[in-house]
Amino acid sequence: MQILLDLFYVLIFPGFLFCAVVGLLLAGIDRKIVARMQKRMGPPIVQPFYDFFKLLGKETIIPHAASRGVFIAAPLLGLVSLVVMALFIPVFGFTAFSGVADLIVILYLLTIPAAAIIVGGAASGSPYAGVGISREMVAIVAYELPLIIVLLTVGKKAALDGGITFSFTEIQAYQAEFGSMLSHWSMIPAAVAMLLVIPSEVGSHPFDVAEAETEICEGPLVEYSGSLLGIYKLNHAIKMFILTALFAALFLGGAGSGILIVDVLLLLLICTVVTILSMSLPHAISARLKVEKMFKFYWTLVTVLAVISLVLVWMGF
Amino acid sequence: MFKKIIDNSMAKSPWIYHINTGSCNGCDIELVSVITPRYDAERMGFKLTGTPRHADIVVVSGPVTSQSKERLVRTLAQVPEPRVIVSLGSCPRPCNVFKGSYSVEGPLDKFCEVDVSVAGCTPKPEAIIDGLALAAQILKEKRRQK
Amino acid sequence: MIIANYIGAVLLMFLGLYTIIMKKHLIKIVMGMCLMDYGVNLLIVSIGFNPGGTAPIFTISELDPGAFFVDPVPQALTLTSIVIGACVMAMALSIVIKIKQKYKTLDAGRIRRLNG
Amino acid sequence: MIQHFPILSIMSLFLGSFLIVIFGGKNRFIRNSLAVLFSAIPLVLICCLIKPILIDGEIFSYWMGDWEPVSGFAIGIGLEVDALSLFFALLVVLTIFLAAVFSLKYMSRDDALDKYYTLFLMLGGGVLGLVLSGDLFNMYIMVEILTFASVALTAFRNWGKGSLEAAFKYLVVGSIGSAFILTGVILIYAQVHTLSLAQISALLATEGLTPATIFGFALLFAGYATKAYIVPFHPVAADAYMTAPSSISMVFSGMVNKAGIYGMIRLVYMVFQAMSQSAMQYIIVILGCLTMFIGVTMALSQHDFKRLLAFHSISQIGYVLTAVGLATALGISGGLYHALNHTLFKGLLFLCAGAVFYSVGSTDLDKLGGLAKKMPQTTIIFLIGAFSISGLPPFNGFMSKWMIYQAAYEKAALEGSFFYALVTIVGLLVSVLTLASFIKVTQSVFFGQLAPGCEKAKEVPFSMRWPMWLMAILCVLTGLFPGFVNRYLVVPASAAAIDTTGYIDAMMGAGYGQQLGLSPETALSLEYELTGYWDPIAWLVLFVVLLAGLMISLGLGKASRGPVRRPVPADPKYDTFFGGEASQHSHVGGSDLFWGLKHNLRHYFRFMHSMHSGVVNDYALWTVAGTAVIILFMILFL
Repeated sequence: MQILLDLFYVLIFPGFLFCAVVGLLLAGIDRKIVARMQKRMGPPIVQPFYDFFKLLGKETIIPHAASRGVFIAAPLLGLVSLVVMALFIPVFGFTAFSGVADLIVILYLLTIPAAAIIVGGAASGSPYAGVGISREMVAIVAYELPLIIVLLTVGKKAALDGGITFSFTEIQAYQAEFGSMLSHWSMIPAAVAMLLVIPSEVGSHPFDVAEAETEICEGPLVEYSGSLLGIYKLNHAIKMFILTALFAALFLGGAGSGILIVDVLLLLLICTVVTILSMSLPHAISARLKVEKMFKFYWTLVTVLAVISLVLVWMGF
Repeated sequence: MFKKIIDNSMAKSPWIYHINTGSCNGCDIELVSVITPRYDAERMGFKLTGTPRHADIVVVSGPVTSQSKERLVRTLAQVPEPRVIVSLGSCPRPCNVFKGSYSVEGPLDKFCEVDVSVAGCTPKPEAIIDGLALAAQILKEKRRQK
Repeated sequence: MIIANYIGAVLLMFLGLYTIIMKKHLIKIVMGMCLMDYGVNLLIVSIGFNPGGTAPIFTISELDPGAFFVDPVPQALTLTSIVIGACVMAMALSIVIKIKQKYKTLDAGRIRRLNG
Repeated sequence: MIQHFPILSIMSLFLGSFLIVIFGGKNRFIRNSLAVLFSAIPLVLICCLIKPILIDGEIFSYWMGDWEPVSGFAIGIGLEVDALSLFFALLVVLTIFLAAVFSLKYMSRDDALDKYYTLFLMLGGGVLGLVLSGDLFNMYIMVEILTFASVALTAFRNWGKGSLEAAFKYLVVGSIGSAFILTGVILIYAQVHTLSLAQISALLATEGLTPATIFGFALLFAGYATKAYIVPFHPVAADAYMTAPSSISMVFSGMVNKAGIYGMIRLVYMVFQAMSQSAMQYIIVILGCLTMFIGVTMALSQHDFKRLLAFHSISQIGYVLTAVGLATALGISGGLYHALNHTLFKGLLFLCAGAVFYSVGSTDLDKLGGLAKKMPQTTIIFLIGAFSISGLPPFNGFMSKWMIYQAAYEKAALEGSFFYALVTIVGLLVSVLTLASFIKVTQSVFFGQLAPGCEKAKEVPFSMRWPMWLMAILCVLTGLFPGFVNRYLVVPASAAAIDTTGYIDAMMGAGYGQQLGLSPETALSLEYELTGYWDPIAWLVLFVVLLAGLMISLGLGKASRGPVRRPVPADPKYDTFFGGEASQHSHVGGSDLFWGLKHNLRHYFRFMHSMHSGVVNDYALWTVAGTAVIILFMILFL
């Protein structure tokens, strides 16, 4: 019975099916909102589903220069780690598997999908992919610094007796008791920093230096086609959900209503709002940054925001 | 059912790769205007991609010059099946005013099977959208026949 | 008297370090290493020295609680250290010879293919 | 019988080296079998000691020639094996054995191999003697032996680029370090008139630290730091690891710098018992952070495979040092765990570099490329090693780094010190940079287009592959079963590191410490509570379930789509997309990667490049200056 329940967790509810559907929907909402902001009609909200299923029906070409095994395994690896992450991130009071992972684990798991893109791109043997993975790696280094600081800030803030915690359960418990993190003014800079980190972690528009289709032919994905490309697109969508849900868990958590369905709907609402704020808005209003500008942006402005929060929290505010 | 979903998705998410084989740039500008807010082809799922590996519809503009012939053939080969080839403007098929030039190898039909031809010098954006929509339907048919 | 030993030992060590750091000639650098070794050896024997003590050579019958002799342990340590020093010198000089054959120079400033 | 095992294992390595001198010159078979035999004996002997020492918690003391202490004074030379010693000894014998096996084929194209194995076994004997010794001067002798052997082995391939100059630099800096150790030993001897570690520890604890002992301690600390190659003593390590044969580089990073770390742990925790002072913690943590940051940033700008790995070695030692310097139970455990992991994955990576060198003949990142198609197994092994060192879960590097971050951040909360919070941030950042530089290697050696000159590359023979596979499997196992490793290896070793009284009593007779007025309880408790969760097994099960599900769904998907076809040669469809041009060799090499990062940090990189000038005088200067700073700091604040 327990095994069946676990399988249900893994494959259906917080796991694969749920986060795939929600992720694709979020991607659709993002595209629609951006289109509306640019006074366009925009594609239907289910457009990412069409894209994904179409890619499943296309031919998959594996070029000569590619290392076949790694080329095929890389997108699957990214997908698996994303689904695993979805199981660890709490939906208010509910977690599928509690007590098996914490903030630092999530931080490292988040690098796996990016590493999957990089390794897959490298394995495809294209020079465009070479440039792309170089940019992707610089992007990772750029956003990882503020992300680390934000997570440590939350870990310090959520501990009750002057200690620290990395556990999601305790972070939720803290927010249930003292109100969500966002209601503490010292955490607001960290929240803003996190909002700025999300688009580059997802690879959304102003920060999609790695997949710049107009300059380097989609970068690491240049040689991917068919279902493998579809899995990458799915990864991209799931990542949107994971990161917005992470934001919700870190900054807008709490006890929730106690009814799972209501909690999930609330989470979806938060995810949508965060998506619009952190991804659609920058996408619609700004052009793609150059990679060195992006690096500078994250290591100066965003890091400073995160550090302000960290210092405030350490001073006891 | 799975198969049917895929078939239907084919027509609703055609991604375009654009090859210029010596065009005067007129058609290219018109193609770009198709995805601007005024005409907004994205509402039908059209999207410009950066690599032939991702493409469903290949849009070829310009008479096929001897310089671009080899590149055209190679790039077309790299597009995964099922694929649809659209000739844009008057140049690719009848070679327009460039016919007979020493450097024109056209027409495009010599190198591949053209599914849709949008005529005009340059074609209006509405015509291009019409042609692309037709191409999307052909894509679905090709998928179904396979 | 013994203080002169200490001063001498420290001077030798610093002279050795100075030579290693400032001199660009490889042979001189090896000489600096030697000097440093000698300084340390001098320090060791000086530490074991008791003014007025006899040599620490006794048979069991001669050994009585009142015997006053220099500490034998540092002398043993010095011997070991000298042997090691000699080995290291031999190794250093043989490497210097090979470097001369290969690089055609003994200038430390030019023997820097591995950098950065 | 079993109490003779430590000395026998040391002696078998030295004996093997002498026997190879005598018998190994003529016959290849005798030489190889002697080398493998005499590196396998210590492995067996040390493994026999696991049960009594690591599990039952005994401490073995062994007086050479039965010269036991007379009226509370250690007059003989002693071996003392506690769990900490045995932990490092296990790393040593494992590394020695695997490196010996790997060498059989890897070195088979060189001549004068009897000298190679002689020096090789001598190096192993030196390190093993160092970690098992209970005598301060004996430790110095072993340091000298290992320095001597490593210098000779660095210069072994003297036809290679720069191996002679690397050996010379190594020798100069190494002998400065050895001279500092010897001076320190003799200064301590002048104060306490004994060389036994246990007795020094007892006497210093009762008499307290005088300026002279602090001076001696600082010299010893700096000397062993030179052997561990922490910043600023590190540039020679990069040169030596790069130019030595790969099997030797593995030995260097697997055990020689661990010997330095062992010496430092032994000194600061046990002999001088200085870790309770916050000044001592600060200097070790600062040195550790500098080491890991400078190491990893230097690695980012390298364009030689082995030199890059060498700088990573330095950087990972920084992690170990930082963790050890935190002086909390979790910190020591994390540090020792990381030392174990570092031996495994760095040995693995050096062996991969060796395999690449064996089949291509170069380790220059700009000349290699696309080897994944020629050497698939090596590629997989390399990826395991690279993911382990970058700390991706569920590999072993993650586990130890995770413990280190928690220890550092907990320490920060415990002391209310913002400094340790910064240490945590630096640690996490360095981990990302590590990933970055391994991406660079992955791209420029194994993936991308096949470089000209690599066409003839073949997979390495089985005798080279199985040590690599063994280490790769160990990497995965130590990552998957951290509870087991912690319980049987790491926690006993960290308990031994702080159990001074037990160590003294085992050597000098029970109750020796109390007679001198030492209190029996240890300074730290080993009970620690993790502030987070991580259960690799649950994760692995999920992973397998998901992967299986995905495979099945992909298989179902195939039915509707037709199979994924194998590439057909000469069909342009399967060529790399070049914007329509014909496929040609256009590989993005290692030094072209990470432009944005390098551009933004160009001043830093330029400064670092000029610091690592390659001139031996400069390196000697960094060594002396670093020592001077350490001495000054300790005299002022200790």
